[in-house]
Amino acid sequence: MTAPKLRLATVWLGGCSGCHMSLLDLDEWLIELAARVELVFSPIADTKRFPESVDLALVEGAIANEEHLALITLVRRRSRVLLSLGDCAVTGNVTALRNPLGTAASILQQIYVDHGDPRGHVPTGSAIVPALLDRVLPVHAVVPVDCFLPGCPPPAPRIRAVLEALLAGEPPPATPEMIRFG
Amino acid sequence: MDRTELHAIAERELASRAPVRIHCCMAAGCQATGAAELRSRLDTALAEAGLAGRAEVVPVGCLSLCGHGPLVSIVPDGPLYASVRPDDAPAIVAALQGAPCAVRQVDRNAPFFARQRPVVLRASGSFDPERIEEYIAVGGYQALATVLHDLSPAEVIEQITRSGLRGRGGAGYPTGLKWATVAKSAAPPGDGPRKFVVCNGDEGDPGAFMDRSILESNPHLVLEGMAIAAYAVGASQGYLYVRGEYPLAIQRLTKAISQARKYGLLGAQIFESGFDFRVEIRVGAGAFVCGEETALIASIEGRRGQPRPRPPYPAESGLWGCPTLINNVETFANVAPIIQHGPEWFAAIGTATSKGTKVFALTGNVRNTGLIEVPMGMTLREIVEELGGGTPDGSPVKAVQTGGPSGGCIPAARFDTPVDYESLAAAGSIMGSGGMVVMDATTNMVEIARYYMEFCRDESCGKCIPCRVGTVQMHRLLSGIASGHGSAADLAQLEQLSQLLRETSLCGLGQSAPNPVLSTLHYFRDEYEACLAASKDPG
Amino acid sequence: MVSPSAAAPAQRDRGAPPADNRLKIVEATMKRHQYRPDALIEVLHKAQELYGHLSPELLALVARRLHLPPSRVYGVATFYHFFSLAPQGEHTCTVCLGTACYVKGAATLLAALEAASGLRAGTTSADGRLSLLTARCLGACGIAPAVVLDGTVVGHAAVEPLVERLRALLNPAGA
Amino acid sequence: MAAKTLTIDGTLVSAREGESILEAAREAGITIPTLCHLDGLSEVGACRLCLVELTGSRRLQPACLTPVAEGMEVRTSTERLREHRRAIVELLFAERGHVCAVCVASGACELQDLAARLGVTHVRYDYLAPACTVDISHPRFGIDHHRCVLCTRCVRACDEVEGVHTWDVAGRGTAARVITDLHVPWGQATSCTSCGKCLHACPTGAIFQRGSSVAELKRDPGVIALVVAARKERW
Repeated sequence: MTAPKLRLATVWLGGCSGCHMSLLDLDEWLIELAARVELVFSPIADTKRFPESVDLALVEGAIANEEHLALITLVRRRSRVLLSLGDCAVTGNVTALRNPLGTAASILQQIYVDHGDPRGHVPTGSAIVPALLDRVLPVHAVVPVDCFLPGCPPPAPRIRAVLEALLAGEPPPATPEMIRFG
Repeated sequence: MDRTELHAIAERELASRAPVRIHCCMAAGCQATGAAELRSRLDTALAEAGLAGRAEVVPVGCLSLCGHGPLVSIVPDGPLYASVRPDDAPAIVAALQGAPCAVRQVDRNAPFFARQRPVVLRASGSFDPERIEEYIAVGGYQALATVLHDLSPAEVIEQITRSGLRGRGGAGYPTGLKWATVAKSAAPPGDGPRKFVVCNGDEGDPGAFMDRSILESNPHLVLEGMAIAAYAVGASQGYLYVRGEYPLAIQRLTKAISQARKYGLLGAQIFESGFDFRVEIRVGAGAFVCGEETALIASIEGRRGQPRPRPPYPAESGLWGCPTLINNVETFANVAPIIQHGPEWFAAIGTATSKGTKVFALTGNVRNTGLIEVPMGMTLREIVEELGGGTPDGSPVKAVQTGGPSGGCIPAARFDTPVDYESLAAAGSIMGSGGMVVMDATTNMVEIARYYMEFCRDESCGKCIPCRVGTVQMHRLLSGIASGHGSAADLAQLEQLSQLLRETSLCGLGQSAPNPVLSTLHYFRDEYEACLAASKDPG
Repeated sequence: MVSPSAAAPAQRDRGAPPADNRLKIVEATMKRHQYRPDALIEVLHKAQELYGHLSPELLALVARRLHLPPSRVYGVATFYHFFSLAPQGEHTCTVCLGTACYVKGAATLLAALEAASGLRAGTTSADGRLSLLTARCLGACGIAPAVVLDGTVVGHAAVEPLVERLRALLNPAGA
Repeated sequence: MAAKTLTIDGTLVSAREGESILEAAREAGITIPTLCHLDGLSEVGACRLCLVELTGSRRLQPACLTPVAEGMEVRTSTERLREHRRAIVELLFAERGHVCAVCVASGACELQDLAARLGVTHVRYDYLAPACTVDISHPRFGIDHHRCVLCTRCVRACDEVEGVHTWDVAGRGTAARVITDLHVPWGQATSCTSCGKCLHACPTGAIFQRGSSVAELKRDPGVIALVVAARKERW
């Protein structure tokens, strides 16, 4: 009898999806991975709702809007181990470059009016785009995070090293080679 | 100038005095409540009453009870008037001739006065600090004369060592030992003065005004102490660094230096000895960190007041790389009395490890606000409750803060702590320069910790990373907790940063910046936890 | 404020304007210190006392005369809180935020003054009439809370009388 | 000059009198992290990364400024020191805007290296995210204050090696900024000789060559020590 498959989720918040691309760069190892995990939630899977009882959640991206905030709270509640994957999740990174510019309202004003069309206006009213938070935050500033893998994006071999350790129930390697911002 | 001449000046001065003196306090506190106008009204009232010659109005230094100024004292043996309005002048003058007087009087036998032991402040409030003759009349410059005539530099240092005097700036380093180090340190070759004496008058602790008061009330006492120190360590040039916030002190010191020079008490060949000593004033420009001695040196050199790691200590390599003695105002003010009355007399005051007296600025929520000088070893309870008279509305005192942003808050339960260097440190605070702020139940201790951290954040020079950024982070955490947005994790981080700043900051500012946090966490943790319990963002 | 560079040509005229004298005093201060670089802070004190603030022209002049790199003069001038590189208001109101004043309500006092003046602490009104400032500790703790209005210390300061005095200062006619 | 024998992390090390612990350790192959130190420049002891434990001393001492002494026992990498160093590096990352992903110095940055070596996987503190300026008024160089760590290596290189003192620090605390001349745009700083020593001295991507893109920065911090050494040879 084989061990039950580990329930894996990958989450895409305020980021460019580069970390997910890097994950896909694992090429044939993904087939090996598929044999050991069940992908229960991911932008590359079809599920729309974040399921219960997730063993490992890989989170790409920073917390930049209301939707991210709601999702990460749910992810945290339903996941045993949460990994911040890549610089946006770990530091805010490029997504957080807007922080020095001020609050969400002030930034929208600058983008749409001041530096855009002086006769324009800030789009309001529709519920299509989630409201921006005043400050972009790294994931651990919002919910507790169990491990961190920086990099923009983290190269595929580093993602693999972390996953292999976590699948084996060990702490991920913390050698200098594993830590590289940017 | 020699000793005979000094005595002659003193006698002339005493002979010229009117039999009755109306001492009108002209220290900064009383000036701010109308002392200048009062003084001129007293002069007018005296003239109108035809008492000129029989009585005189004398502007004097601090009369101690600053919170109830303007203060007027009738000498000899007359009453002490408090909260005097200019309109009270005629009544005070009339009282000299026996008329009943309704002006508020203060009992000189009250504990606030009776329990003080003035050494440094002995002559404050009894003469006009702007006239050197008055200082000479109360025995001024006699210690310097004695030293130059009768003692070798080594003997002076030996006397200071025997007295047990320790630095009054806060850390309590033995003064005699510091002097001996500077005396022994070889001056580098070069032209001009190669050893220096610096008086640290950059009294930066908020809630402290001992040095201001001493400099305003008795500037010559400090100059005399500096001159004796210079003789002892072999320096010929001194700098007196005074806060820019103290214009009156600067003005009086400037006057005092020029008067002393005129009499040959400063300058070349003092008391016709081979000893030369010149003093220059350097005015601080608003940087708390300049109280740290290496930052002070940088500032005197005209640089950004940034500290540098020690060793080497200034005693070996200070101003322009030369051996430099740096003592605080009150330390220098203790020197002449020690020489005059002997080290044994001094050592008999105080405790086994902390000799002499300490001047405190007693402020905050306390009935008797003012400047006090008490023997070391008096308990906080005696100071706050007996001298201070408790809180104005009689409610219980909650804590007393000593040592400013580098110190801590001691709760009422620990008020049996005696004021000496070791006991205050054991209670989680420091002696500091002498600020003592009384707090009652209305004071929120988390808020006080936040207040001090804001101070340190704004005063951090920015040179070393732990202090520069750590104070910002600690202030954010404290603001969050105080405003009901804190978590248990924030509290843990606060403690982690406290440890970091203590152990890794470059200078005393950063190393001691966590003290108000740690002492309030220690004694008033319940107040932090109450903030967390009320938190809107439980972690 | 007349900048030193603007004042310099006037030096040659007879019946020189006050600005000319100010420059002479700055020069005399530097001379008294034998143009020693360590006199920098003393010289900046004097210059600020005369001009109210330290303009770039003034700083450049001091740097040249004391043989100091301009960046060092600028570094010193911006390190110390006393020095101001921007002109101060005609009137200044400085609230002491020392501990003694703080436990006696200085923060409330400051908030009331901010509300009454419409200024944030540390700023000057657009018309240049008033600067609302804070001090670390004036050492006037005995009469806390203390406020300095145009150089005069006000002890035991209370909100309403202070706001009144501020109004009177700004509208001497009682307008 | 007399030799001194001391122990560093349990290893017996022989050092020249007057040498710093940092130098002695390096010769013995023991790396102590630094940031404000640069070979050829004076020491300021400001970054506090090279703090070490000395037997018999309660205080931690900066290795860069502490001379070796006979019989000294030095510990350079205890858990306490490693934790403090991580915290200091994290404080720096939180102070301004260090975004390695878009930085010219990525791959050649001492701050980035420190994070990796010290095991800084994330920053515990709030990012302060101040709005900083970028000055590209100089024809060859630029400075992005988001990336400045206030190590003052540029200030010292300019003053001590080039000898013109174009750079200094203005303001204080976390509001301090390196400036050129009277805080004029760099391109208008008449004292600047455009020698580029500040560029070589900068540990991060704060000072950069114009026109270089992400991870393209070319510089050689060793140049400063070379110039200083070469200057001692007079003809």
